[in-house]
Amino acid sequence: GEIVLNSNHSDPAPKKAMEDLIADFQAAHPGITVKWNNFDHEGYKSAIRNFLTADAPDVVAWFAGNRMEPFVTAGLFEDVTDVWDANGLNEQLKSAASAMTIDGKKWGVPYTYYQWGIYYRKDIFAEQGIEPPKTWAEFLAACEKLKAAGITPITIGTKALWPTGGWFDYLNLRVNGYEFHMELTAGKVPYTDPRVRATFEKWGELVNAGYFLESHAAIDWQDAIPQMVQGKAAMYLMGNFAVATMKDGGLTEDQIGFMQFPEITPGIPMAEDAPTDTFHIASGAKNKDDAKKFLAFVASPEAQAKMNATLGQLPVNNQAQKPEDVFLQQGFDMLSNAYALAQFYDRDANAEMAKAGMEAFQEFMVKPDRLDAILERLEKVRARVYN
Amino acid sequence: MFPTPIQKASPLVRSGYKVMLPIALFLWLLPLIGVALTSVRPAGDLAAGNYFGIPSGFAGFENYSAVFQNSPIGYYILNSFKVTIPTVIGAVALSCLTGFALAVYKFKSNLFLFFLFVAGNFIPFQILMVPVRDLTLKMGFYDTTMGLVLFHVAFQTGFCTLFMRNFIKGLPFALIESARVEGVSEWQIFRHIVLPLMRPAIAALSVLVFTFVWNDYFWATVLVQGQHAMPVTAGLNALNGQWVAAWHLVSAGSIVAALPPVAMFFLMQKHFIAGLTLGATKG
Amino acid sequence: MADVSLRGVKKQFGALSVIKGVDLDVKDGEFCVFVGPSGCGKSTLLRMIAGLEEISAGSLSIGGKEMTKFGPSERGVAMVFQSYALYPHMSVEENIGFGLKMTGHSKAVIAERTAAAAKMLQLEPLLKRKPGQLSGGQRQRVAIGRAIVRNPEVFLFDEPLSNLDAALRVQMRTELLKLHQDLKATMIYVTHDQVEAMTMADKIVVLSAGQIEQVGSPLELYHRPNNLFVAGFIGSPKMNFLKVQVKGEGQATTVQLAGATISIPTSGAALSDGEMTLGIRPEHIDAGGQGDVVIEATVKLAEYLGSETLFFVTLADGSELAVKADGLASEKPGQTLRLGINTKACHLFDKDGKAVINGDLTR
Amino acid sequence: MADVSLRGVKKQFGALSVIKGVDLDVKDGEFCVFVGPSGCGKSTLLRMIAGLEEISAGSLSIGGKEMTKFGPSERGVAMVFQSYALYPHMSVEENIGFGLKMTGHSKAVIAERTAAAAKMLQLEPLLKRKPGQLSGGQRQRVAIGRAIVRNPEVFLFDEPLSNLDAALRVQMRTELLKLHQDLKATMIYVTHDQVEAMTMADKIVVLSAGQIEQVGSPLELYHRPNNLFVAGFIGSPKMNFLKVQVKGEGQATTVQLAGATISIPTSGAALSDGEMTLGIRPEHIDAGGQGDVVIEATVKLAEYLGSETLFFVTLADGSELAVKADGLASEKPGQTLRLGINTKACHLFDKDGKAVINGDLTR
Amino acid sequence: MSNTISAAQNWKRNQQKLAPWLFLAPGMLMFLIYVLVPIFQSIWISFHDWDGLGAKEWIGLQNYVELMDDDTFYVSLHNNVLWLVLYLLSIPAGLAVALFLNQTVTGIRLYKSLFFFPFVISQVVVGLMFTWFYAPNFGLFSQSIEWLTGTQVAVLADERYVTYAIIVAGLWPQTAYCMILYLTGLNNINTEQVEAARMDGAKGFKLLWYIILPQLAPATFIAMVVTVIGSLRSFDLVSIMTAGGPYGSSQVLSYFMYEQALSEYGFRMGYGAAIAVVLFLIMMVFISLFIVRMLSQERNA
Ligand SMILES: Nc1ncnc2c1ncn2[C@@H]1O[C@H](COP(=O)(O)OP(=O)(O)OP(=O)(O)O)[C@@H](O)[C@H]1O
Ligand SMILES: Nc1ncnc2c1ncn2[C@@H]1O[C@H](COP(=O)(O)OP(=O)(O)OP(=O)(O)O)[C@@H](O)[C@H]1O
Ligand SMILES: [Mg+2]
Ligand SMILES: [Mg+2]
Repeated sequence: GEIVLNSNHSDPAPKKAMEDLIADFQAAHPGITVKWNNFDHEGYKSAIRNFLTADAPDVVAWFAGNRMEPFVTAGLFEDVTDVWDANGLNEQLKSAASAMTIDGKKWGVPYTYYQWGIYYRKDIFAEQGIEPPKTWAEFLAACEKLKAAGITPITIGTKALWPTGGWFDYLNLRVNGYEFHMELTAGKVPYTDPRVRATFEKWGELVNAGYFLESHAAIDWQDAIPQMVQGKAAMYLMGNFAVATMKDGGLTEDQIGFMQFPEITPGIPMAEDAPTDTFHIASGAKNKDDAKKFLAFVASPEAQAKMNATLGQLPVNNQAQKPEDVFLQQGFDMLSNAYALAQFYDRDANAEMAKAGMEAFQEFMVKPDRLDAILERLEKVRARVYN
Repeated sequence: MFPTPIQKASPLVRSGYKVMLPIALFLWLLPLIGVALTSVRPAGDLAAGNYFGIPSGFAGFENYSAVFQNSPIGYYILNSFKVTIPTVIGAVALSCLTGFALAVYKFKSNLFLFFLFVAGNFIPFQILMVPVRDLTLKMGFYDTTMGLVLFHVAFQTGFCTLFMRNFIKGLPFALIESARVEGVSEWQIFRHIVLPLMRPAIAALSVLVFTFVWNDYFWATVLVQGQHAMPVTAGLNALNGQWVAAWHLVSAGSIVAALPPVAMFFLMQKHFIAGLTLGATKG
Repeated sequence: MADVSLRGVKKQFGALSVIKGVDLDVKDGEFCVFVGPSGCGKSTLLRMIAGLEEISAGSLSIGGKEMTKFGPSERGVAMVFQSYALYPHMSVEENIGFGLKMTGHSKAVIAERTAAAAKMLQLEPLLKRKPGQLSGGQRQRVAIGRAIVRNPEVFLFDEPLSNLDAALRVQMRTELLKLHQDLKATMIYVTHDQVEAMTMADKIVVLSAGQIEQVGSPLELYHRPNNLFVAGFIGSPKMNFLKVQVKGEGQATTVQLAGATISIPTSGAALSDGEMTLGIRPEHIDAGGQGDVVIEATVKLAEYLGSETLFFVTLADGSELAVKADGLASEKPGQTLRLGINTKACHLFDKDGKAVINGDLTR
Repeated sequence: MADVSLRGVKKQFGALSVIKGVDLDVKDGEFCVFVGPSGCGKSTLLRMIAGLEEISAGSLSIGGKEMTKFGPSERGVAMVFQSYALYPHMSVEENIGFGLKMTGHSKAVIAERTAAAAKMLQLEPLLKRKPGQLSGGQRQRVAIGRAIVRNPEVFLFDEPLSNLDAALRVQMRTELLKLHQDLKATMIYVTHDQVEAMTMADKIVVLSAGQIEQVGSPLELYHRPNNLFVAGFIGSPKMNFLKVQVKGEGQATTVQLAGATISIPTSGAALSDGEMTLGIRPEHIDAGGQGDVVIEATVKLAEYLGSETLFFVTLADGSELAVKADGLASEKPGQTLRLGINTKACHLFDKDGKAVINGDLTR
Repeated sequence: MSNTISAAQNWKRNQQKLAPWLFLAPGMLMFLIYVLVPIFQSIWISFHDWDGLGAKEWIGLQNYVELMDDDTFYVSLHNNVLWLVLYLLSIPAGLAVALFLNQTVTGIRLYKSLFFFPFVISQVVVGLMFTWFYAPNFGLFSQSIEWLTGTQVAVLADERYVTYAIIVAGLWPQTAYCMILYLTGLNNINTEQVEAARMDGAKGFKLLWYIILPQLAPATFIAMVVTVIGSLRSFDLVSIMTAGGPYGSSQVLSYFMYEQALSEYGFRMGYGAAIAVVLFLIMMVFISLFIVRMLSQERNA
């Protein structure tokens, strides 16, 4: 039969990965053809709502965690627990299992994720005699030293808002721990809680000291990279995809270093951000049987290995072949040892909340003195959204 | 004539004016010139911080071919044409009919209907957004050029009706009466007498609607999501997300997207301005 | 048979009553001209005959057939508009043939009739031109050609010459009259030009405020106006009107004017004594002092036009008169004129403005 | 002193030469009228005097002062435009006072002069109205008021009455003349209406194709036109022109016309024999057969206007003539008329169109 | 005579009554479906809670109540007023440019077209151009500011300047539009009135103020209409240049509504509709003014 697949792989590398994946799947299942509708990355996020209700395809690409929750509660995704059970995925995809589970059922399969962390200019660190910091104190000291040398310690571009989410996630994970972070993003804790304030206070230390790139609100995340390339900035908290852009900008592998976000509150186990991309079956699918075959195929170690090699990301399947890339290997090691994985602020929190939250983070990074007002506003949104 | 013709001024003022003209134009079009320059800049210039100096070389060919090869902009432009051309035809055709009806016949609700069309022109799109999107979804035209065409036709009909009606009102009514006395039916009057005389209005409206619809961004984002139906304005914004920091590509893409309406404007300038300035000069 | 007959025809525009009950018979083949001041309803009446305006009340028949409810295309009338209303995008040929084409005539018939009309109107060399390339007079002819091809029994014209310059107007006037002789069709013609009305009409209809004031031949109206309105409207310069005291005396009635007594034959009309209006045309007063009665007057203003001289004079009792004299008359303002009045040229109107005595030089 | 004097004035629009050298003196207080066919340059000449068009060559002086290079507001002239050019957004009062306001007069002065002008022109009840609420004649008066308040020495009018209807035109004509008498200012007036020119002018300037054809008083132009152009232009219906053979004979010259011989006194003019043009006005031919020479003619067309009858007749040799007769003349087409020609009314023009003999009835 | 009239005759006689409706039908229908009915639907939806997926839930005025308590709403409203007021600057600016260009020298036609150019370009492109123009570090504007004052300003990232910066981008094409309206207006000015004024001694600014401007009133009116409507419709530029940022400080109602109803983080259709209704009501004030004026014109005509 034919399965219709809607996805958001419009950038060149993901597009290539998908083309290969579909070709391989059709080779493995000669009876099945895949009709693939590829969407613009941003547009897809609203498009999915339309096609799921109006003219449902069989398989859709989406994201794990809270991001899939509205579709699950609206009954638009199909329960695929049987696919997990039948293919031993509970074991193989263990690291992402919790992110795919709602009400004890599995609602899709993950096929890729990637690590977040701090990328830095190795050569500059060496020049300034800085060791990659492991603790908050060391981190502050490193920043101070860089700043004194006329280098912006941390580059960032917050125009698209989401890069601020990374900072909040990590600060909150390190200050208050994974459980608190998940409760907060699930709307169970008020933003006026002193623990949230503590997180912001740590952030404020960086902001007030002027460690962030000055006009960050005007630029996109890519625009922040030339600062690093030109040696005007030294560190960048980003997802692994940033490496490619850095290399494009002219940095060599030797110049780029990767480190885990340093510890803040001692003793709190280190959790990481690792956004996971997934495939789901629409509940309105016409060809669910073949769609399940597709999901099973995507979950397989071979398919994941090949796909992620093209994507430059990490396979979720722990049986898959490890990547060769040094940064991915570092990430693989870090994530394998992580206490837990968060999906990212805008995937863990409800969409409305995420929007308000990230706007607030941006505002905080520009006007840290408005913290009280910001937190109150967030709390107002939380109270409304989660009721 | 006001101001006093420069020919009557002193030679000093006259030559001063002639010098001022190009300078003023240069300043006025500075953003555009900047973008045009950037679009032919080698990528290296940007990295080197040479954003608005003299380009180190001419990379127009590379940049523009890169835009077409590495992005679906060609496809977007095709989509834009697929939306724009049927809209122009549809809106102009419908408004010829409505304009004729409102200009030629006396009936009670005539003015009311006319003002309904006029008012429709000025309402904020946002008030239509949710229901129109819903309607388009239900009809299965969501994410198709057809969905955009239908909406644009309906909406532009309002503006075009205003224009057409006033234009036909300006035609000598005796033409129509004369034909009536000759035994010509109402449809024949429309078809054989009024329609041929509306050619200038049709031309003006076509150019105008073409530009409006080509430049539409809002509805393109509301009614279309996927690449396969996305017109170039929305596409350009999507590409802008992709090409961050690649200003030479963004610039080239912008210029490519702007080209068709600009060409249209320069080819049909008279009609374009006639359409825009409708009503601006008479009481 | 294509006589046009209106019975109690009225027209309302909303609350505004524009035609207030018109009875009129235009005979077959007659050339009938509507005149009247601007806004009196000439065009409206014509358009009602054409079917372009609905008839609010009353009835219209053409050629004996009741037409009140018919649309313009069913009445067998043709209309020539003031603006000619030529279709600017069609050639002369197409303009002339358009009506026939739309009403489903065959190509052959169209070609034949167009050719005939073009020949009659000397339009042959112009057939391929567009209206924009024609002179005013040529356009006028095309408009007539368009009317002719349909062989209408009634032609309607609404000020067809008013857009032409004076010389051309005179020429087209003659052409129209010739056309009327050739076609022998009924023609109804609206104009505000007196000379046109006087020279073209078999019958003039004088309208005022939506009503007919008088119907008659041009010279009838000139010499025997029914009332003050018609008397004042026809003729230029206007007839002089003077308030006078009237006294009957046998076969004549005497009028006191600035000391002089004018005795006007009553021709059998019975009239009561008292105040009346005496009317006399400027051209019927002799500035040379020849006439039944002679009155002295002082020149207030003189206009020497070369071909004639117009005197505006004051009588002994202060009343004012216009007098048309020969171009050689050269009296200056302040000088005295001896005015000769021909009693046969005097009109008398009663208090309601009705003519009681129409002095008529032709009788 | 506000005489206007033009010396060798020329105007070029690019390559087009519109005024080709005009010399003209308008005396202080004179009423001077420009006439001429459309496009001959009347408006252009007037606008050059006003300062609205630059003078390409030549010089202009007003009141003896050289004004060629001065701007329109510095020449002490006022102009009334054909469209009146009232400012539609200002009340009558503001319209009239605007010029004073612009030239920095005090409120009191403006109020006073506006009131005076309004009184003179009977505009007082209308002062608060906008031009849109005025009738044609009232607008005309406001336009004049706007000119008056500035106490100009020269008034310029460009066809000021052409937008009015006939009756109003006659009335405004009189008002303008009265104004001229009251103000005693120099007035230069453009019109295409002959009656206006004849009745209003002290001096008529006949222009043709950018050049002056003749300057003179109205009756001078009517009786003694310098050339064919002026003879044909002044007078309506037009002067009859007939090609004739001329032969000198002592104190007179004889002309052969349709078999008859007309002997015209030369009054001392030396003229050679041969073909010439005989001119005689329709009103100078007597349809009753009275005259120095009598010719028989056949009526081709007759227009009975009541006050007069126009005959278009054919002579024995086929030449055509227009004849103006009394309103009672009732000959029908085809009938024969005996035309009496007064030799004193005959004009002779040579091959170049120059008048050689101007028969003049007034002499 | 028979009493029955044939169908053909019947049609012939009544076609003038029926024809307008037949001519109107297709256009009217489209307009009804896509423009008129949706207005009422939107108002209806604004009384509901609806995420576009499930069923609508009637919540009465709650959306409006929430709106009254929403900071972003007030920011948007404030910005809308800014837009409205500042956008009107395009009218005098357009007039100034028009006066500057209203000459007949060689090549002036081309100059006029080139000055008009910005209006022809899509607002998306205008937005991108100005983003580039304003870009910190390298944008022409930032460079000039740095050269002038010594400090950089990232105008699009600064809540103090961002709205002004976007409005400036909007003024660019709008001024061109007003310019063309005025050029046409100037072209159609009654020359005799200007000449009369010159004879009356009016010159320069006085002439402009007392005679020219009043005559340009129709052009000014149209310019007002399109400018006011345009300012309230401002969506494209905000969307392209800042997406309402930084942190919502350049938000305007039209974009706010879109964001609430359709963006990635939104899908609050009811709330969005409520914003749209507010925007619609504001706009209706201006539309009514416009219609009333047009109506009186029609009546006079
Ligand atoms: N469609 C209409 N609606 C209302 N009133 C009208 C209409 N048409 C004409 N009138 C009025 O009817 C009256 C007669 O108009 P009509 O055009 O018949 O006059 P007219 O005698 O032809 O005048 P003119 O010599 O100026 O052409 C006028 O007062 C006019 O204002
Ligand atoms: N601004 C101009 N540019 C070029 N030619 C012009 C201009 N103004 C007038 N003309 C030409 O100059 C000639 C004289 O024009 P003018 O208006 O003076 O004629 P007129 O005698 O007033 O005619 P009318 O009786 O029609 O008003 C015409 O041929 C006209 O076309
Ligand atoms: Mg009329
Ligand atoms: Mg003129």
